[in-house]
Amino acid sequence: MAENKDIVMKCRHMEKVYPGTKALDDVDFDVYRGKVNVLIGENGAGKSTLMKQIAGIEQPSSGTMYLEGEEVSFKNTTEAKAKGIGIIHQELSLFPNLNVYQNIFMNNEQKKGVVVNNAEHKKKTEEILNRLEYPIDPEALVGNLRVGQQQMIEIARNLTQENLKILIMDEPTSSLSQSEVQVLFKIMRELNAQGISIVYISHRLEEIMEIGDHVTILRDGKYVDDADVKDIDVPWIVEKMTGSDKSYPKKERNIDWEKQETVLEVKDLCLPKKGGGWLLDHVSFNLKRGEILGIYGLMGAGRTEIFECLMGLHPEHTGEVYLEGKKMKIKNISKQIENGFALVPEDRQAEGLVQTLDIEKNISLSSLGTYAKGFILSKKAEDECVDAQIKDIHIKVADKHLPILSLSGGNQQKCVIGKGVLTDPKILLMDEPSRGIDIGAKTEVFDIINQYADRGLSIMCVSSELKEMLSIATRVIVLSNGIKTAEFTGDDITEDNLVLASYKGHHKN
Amino acid sequence: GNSTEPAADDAAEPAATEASTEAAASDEVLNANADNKLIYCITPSTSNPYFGVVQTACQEEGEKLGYTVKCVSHDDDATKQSELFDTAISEGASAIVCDNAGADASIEAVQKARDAGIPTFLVDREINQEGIAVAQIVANNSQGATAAAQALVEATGGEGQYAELLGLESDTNCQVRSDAFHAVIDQTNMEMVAQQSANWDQTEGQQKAETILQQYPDIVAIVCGNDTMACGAAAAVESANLDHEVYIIGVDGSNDMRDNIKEGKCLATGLQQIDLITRNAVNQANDYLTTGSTGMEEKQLVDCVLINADNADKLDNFVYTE
Amino acid sequence: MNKKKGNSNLAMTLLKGRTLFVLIILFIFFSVVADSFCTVNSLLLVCKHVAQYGILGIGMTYVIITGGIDLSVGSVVGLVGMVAGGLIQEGLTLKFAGVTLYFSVPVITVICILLGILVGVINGWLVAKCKLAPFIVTLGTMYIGRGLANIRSGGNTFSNIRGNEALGNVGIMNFDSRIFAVGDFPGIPIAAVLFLILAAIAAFVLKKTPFGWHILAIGGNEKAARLSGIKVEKNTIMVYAISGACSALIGLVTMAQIAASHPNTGDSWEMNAIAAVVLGGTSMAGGVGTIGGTVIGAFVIGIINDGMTMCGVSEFWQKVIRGLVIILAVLIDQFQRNLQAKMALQARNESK
Amino acid sequence: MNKKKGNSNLAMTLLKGRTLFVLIILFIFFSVVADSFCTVNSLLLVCKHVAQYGILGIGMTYVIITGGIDLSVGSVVGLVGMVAGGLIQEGLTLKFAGVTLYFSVPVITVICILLGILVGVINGWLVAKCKLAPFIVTLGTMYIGRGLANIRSGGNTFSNIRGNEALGNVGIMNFDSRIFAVGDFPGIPIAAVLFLILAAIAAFVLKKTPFGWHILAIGGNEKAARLSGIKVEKNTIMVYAISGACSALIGLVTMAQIAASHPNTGDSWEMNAIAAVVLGGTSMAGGVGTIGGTVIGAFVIGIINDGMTMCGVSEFWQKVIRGLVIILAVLIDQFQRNLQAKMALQARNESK
Ligand SMILES: Nc1ncnc2c1ncn2[C@@H]1O[C@H](COP(=O)(O)OP(=O)(O)OP(=O)(O)O)[C@@H](O)[C@H]1O
Ligand SMILES: Nc1ncnc2c1ncn2[C@@H]1O[C@H](COP(=O)(O)OP(=O)(O)OP(=O)(O)O)[C@@H](O)[C@H]1O
Ligand SMILES: [Mg+2]
Ligand SMILES: [Mg+2]
Repeated sequence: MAENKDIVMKCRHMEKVYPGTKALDDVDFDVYRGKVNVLIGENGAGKSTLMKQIAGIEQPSSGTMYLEGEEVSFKNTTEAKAKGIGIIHQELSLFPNLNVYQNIFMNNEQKKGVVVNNAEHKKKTEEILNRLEYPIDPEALVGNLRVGQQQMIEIARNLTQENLKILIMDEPTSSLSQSEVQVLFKIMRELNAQGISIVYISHRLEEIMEIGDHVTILRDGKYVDDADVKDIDVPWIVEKMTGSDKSYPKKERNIDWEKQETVLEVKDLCLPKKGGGWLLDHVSFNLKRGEILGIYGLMGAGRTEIFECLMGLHPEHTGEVYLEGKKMKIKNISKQIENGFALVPEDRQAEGLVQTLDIEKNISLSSLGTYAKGFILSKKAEDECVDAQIKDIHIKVADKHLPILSLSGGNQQKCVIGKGVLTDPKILLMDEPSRGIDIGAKTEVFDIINQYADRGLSIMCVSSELKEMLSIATRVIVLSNGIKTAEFTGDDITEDNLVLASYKGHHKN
Repeated sequence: GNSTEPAADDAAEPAATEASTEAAASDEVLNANADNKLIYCITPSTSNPYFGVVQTACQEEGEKLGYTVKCVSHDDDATKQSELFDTAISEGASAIVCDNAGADASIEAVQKARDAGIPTFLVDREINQEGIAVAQIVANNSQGATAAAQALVEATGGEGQYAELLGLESDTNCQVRSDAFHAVIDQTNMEMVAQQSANWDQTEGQQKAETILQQYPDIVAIVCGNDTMACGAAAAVESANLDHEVYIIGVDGSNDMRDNIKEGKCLATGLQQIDLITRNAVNQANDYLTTGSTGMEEKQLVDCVLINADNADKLDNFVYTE
Repeated sequence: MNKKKGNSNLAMTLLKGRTLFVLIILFIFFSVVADSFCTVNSLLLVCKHVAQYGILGIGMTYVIITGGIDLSVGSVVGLVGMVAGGLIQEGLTLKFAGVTLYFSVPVITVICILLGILVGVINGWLVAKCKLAPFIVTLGTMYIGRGLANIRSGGNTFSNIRGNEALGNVGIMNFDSRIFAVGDFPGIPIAAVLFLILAAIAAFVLKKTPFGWHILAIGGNEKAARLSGIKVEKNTIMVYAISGACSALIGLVTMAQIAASHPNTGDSWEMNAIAAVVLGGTSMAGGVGTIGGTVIGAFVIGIINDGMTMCGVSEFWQKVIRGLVIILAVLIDQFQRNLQAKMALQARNESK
Repeated sequence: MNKKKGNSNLAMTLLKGRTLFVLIILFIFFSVVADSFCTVNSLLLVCKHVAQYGILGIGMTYVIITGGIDLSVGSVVGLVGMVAGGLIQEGLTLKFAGVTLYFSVPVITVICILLGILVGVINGWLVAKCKLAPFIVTLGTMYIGRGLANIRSGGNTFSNIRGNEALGNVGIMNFDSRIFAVGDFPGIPIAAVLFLILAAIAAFVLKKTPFGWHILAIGGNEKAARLSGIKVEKNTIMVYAISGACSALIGLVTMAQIAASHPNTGDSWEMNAIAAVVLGGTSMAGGVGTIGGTVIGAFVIGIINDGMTMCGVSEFWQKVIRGLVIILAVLIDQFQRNLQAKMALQARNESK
């Protein structure tokens, strides 16, 4: 760290105290010019907190920041923006009621006199989205877009900023799949070439090895180590992050799936698409007891829709569904939950958490009925279950009566999973369950999932991460453009096979 | 003595209450708190100056006689009135002067005061039961409305179409006045083509009148339940630019109406001598508390004075000076 | 160090009091200014008046917690009064059979509460199933209810509501009786007793039953609640039904208090109820709220009203002061919240 | 196939009309039932009355789009009327100098609009800076405003507002004049003209300027708006100030219409304004809304009111019908939204 010349921004002795936690404790952090600076750490390590100080969203309790050698402090995002710092937030912060170009140019309007220049907005929006190789109608309402698409918009917003010096990306790829990630990496390299520095946060370690230049590791709000990527490998990172050696769990299950009873059978599931065509085009599959069925596909392949159909959120779908051999009519979501389905939704802020309740209630919410004697809740029963769940899936909480938003993103995700598991379902539908969870926690979560599967729970799991698919699924179906293009079991589940199948549907039309 | 002796811990027992009412009708003198020298004056909202006069007259006259006067308003809400009576009772008022919130809905409140040994003097509006208030001094609404209606018939010659603006239909006065108007006007050839409630309100009066004039531009008269609505109607007539005269009458005798009459925009109104009525009530209250009797009947009607262009000058703030 | 901790504990307790703090100040103020204010009789009276806003406020708290609002409560009060008054005074005439039925007071009470629940169910159904904005739905039912209340009697008052022994419909006045009257003590007004019982039940249901937590969750994040398997529609309808039932009860109570039923009774009482709820710290955005807070809020409203009357404040100034107190109380509440958060932070850091 | 497409296009256009549809039905209905309804004069009158709810609705639309509500509009109307009336009739007496100042009408207009803005700024400041709930803040200022309006004159009416040539304060009645009167045509009421101009400006600002975008963004996701660097506080205050200014304008217009200023003017007009806004499709949750919708909503309210008066419907039934129409209109709106989504889906699938 001798050559100061390369450093755009220096943070020294950064501290941030929240009620109950010291999120940052004397952290030093450097941003190298024109490089991808990776910041990693477990959930709750303080990564987002550090970034919020740099982007002016929050003010540090103490510590100093130097931009180009000059001391700076930001009262709000506008001041940070003026100095050329942009941020892609970990939690989506878009305007669901406005359209794509309005979201992208919000507070950065191109004007003709006093009037906003929408023609210009549309043109530029199309340019940017084309650059991201992900065209979306600039007039589309953002609330109607899928999470993945929204993340693209969030990224696109920051690319319109002029005089950008530092771009902070807090888990930008958490709901993107391989191909979108590759495009994003390409753009990151272009930005680097223009001299723009990037701070990159992700829990996908392979990505870091691929794109990162310099790695800084945090643990429990403290600086641990930093190194150039070329000098290190994944196990080194994992060890520094967690203090021990961890990796994806190995599935070692010897069950003859042929003989297992079929829990769920779906035939010719179809769902018409608003924009024309089909979101799901005659998809058929089955699910055995105790099985973990992976669903892989590119962003927008229609994976979330399968879950939503099964939960009764799309009454307009067609097709037949058999539960334990009996044909079922999917009426509405609460009926489906009674039938033994549970969903871990994709967007935890909008669909997973009740922000006004505390941690305990967020975990027990779905299963409150089971703790009631007569009408009255048994505090003891509830406490026991919640405590067990917190321990089981290793949620890092100081006190379970704190507000849910005081948890780090990954720990919030674990609460949502815990809530689903506590309903004691027959079939657990998990949409990107590991979104934003660190490697250690991921291992734990998948361990749990495996345990539940062993006990006879059937699980369907959507994931955009290949490694994850490989390590947990006993069978994988691949969707592409709403069409089921392949189904793999056992050793056929390989990265190449999955990627290949995930493009097939796109070439058809 | 400051302490209050609520004589009515049995107020809940309707039968018992009724019985005590009969018994207490005339012999018992209600002067439990006479020493407190406190008069509670309970009126509708004083955002109508008419009721403002009740309060000021009560205040002036009361203070002249050495009383403290507390003025409060029930906003024409019988429940709130009941609460105000509660408050007056618990504060130990010597007497209550009240312009009530409903002929039926106020009976219970007055009864409560009676049970607590506090005499109530009703002004302006009566209640539908005798024997519980010490005095009910009211303007002769019916006579006032009749006089105004007669003036109208005289002006129109008893010919033509007319419209009526009613007050709040759940108010007793609204019905009494309307009945009196009709008793006179329906004897003639005049024909009512529209009848609408404008809730005693000036803006609503103006808008309703405007709409009615639109539909029946030939009407020769607008009959209004009170002066506020009449002023609204006058504004509507003025801006309608009609080629014939529209006669407007009201009841109350407010200064605004007086001015309108002087300018010829309105025809006549029946002045309710509310100032006089209130002063009478306060004096009778004083007599009653000191001597044990008002020396008058319970029901006292005070006649209205017809105000028209000839005598409008003599009216000021509901006081008519010959 | 220990002393300091004691101090900060005291300060924390004060801060947690929030609106209670305002209530106490108001209480002391009026006790000093109006000497008849702090007597048993006056206080019982205040309780009786508070019960009115309070019971309406209980139903309203539930509704506001789900993120809704119920503007129809005032007109349900009026409508129920007219229906009950009509049933007692005129009975129910079945034209085709040529008979007039008179119901006993318990039956009438049940009918009226059911009527309140019906209005609530309609509100809830329109809000939950048809996804209409609660404000506009209940604004509509407010107009309809008030119109019907007037139509019932053509704008007249029913004053003969004590009933008739012969017809077996006496007893509505019990809603205005007092209990536990011993010697000099005039007894506690039944409305106040009902209020406290209902408040206790409502507070218990909110915090100790699944139903309570479900409505807190619906208010916090409806979509997440739905995905958690909570029956959002059913719960929402229940909540409005509860509010309707509370209003119906107040309809009967006020009718007994004025011993008559007047069609305009309850006009704009919804505003007092809402003010009580919000003063009690319930968030208009939904998801946060307590019944205890509403009770305190109702007392604040009640004490200002009665206190100002006793002080002889003029009608117009009463309006101004009421407005100021409402704003000040929520301002203080907000300020305390911020301070409390700050102090908690400090305490934790010190202990670290 | 082509024919069918034409059909479905027509249906789509009808569906997109939403409340316009309700408006047209009401219009036809009243034209048939009340024969004098569909004449130039009547319609001009309706326009004049609509302008009242409409102009209040414009400010309210902005407020509701940010997710707030402004209950104080009605009392600002009353307060402004009293201040203006007082300034014309009594002037401003400076006791220390021993003089009484009389202002000309343009100056008074400016003073009144500034007063409206001041109330708005106070509302906005409490909402934005102190983070209080808009409902409760504006409820407070509603009481305060109404109280002050009454205190200004002690409850009396200022009826002498035409001014005096000698004092140079004539002209307030221009707010009730008509323009473009030619021959038989009585001219367009100035209120209606003001309404249309303001609506056009407001619609333009909402859709075509950064300020409009920003308030839509604040209503959609306040946190995100803040993170985008939008000055949430400043914009919120502006929005309430606009609403205050609109109310002040209506205060002057109404005062001219009734040729007097009465302290209770504007009582509960906020409800009509809110109803107009919601009927126009603006969401109470914020983030979604158009001025065009509000204009239509104001016309719906205006036409029901005037139409029913012309038909001679009784006061009580008017209330019931108004409530029903409000609920039905939002119900139809919601129904059309759903149907429209469904039809769009179908059309696309067919075309494939
Ligand atoms: N507003 C807040 N109030 C209280 N505690 C907070 C708040 N925000 C964050 N924290 C705490 O600060 C710590 C660091 O959180 P941070 O969001 O920075 O973690 P992170 O490294 O970004 O984790 P993840 O990978 O899960 O996003 C956590 O323990 C979290 O609980
Ligand atoms: N409301 C909508 N209107 C129009 N198109 C939509 C809508 N919702 C989804 N789509 C489209 O449907 C396709 C399937 O999306 P879906 O979200 O199901 O995919 P996914 O595999 O779950 O993706 P992700 O991983 O991003 O959730 C995409 O092409 C998307 O653009
Ligand atoms: Mg984070
Ligand atoms: Mg998905």
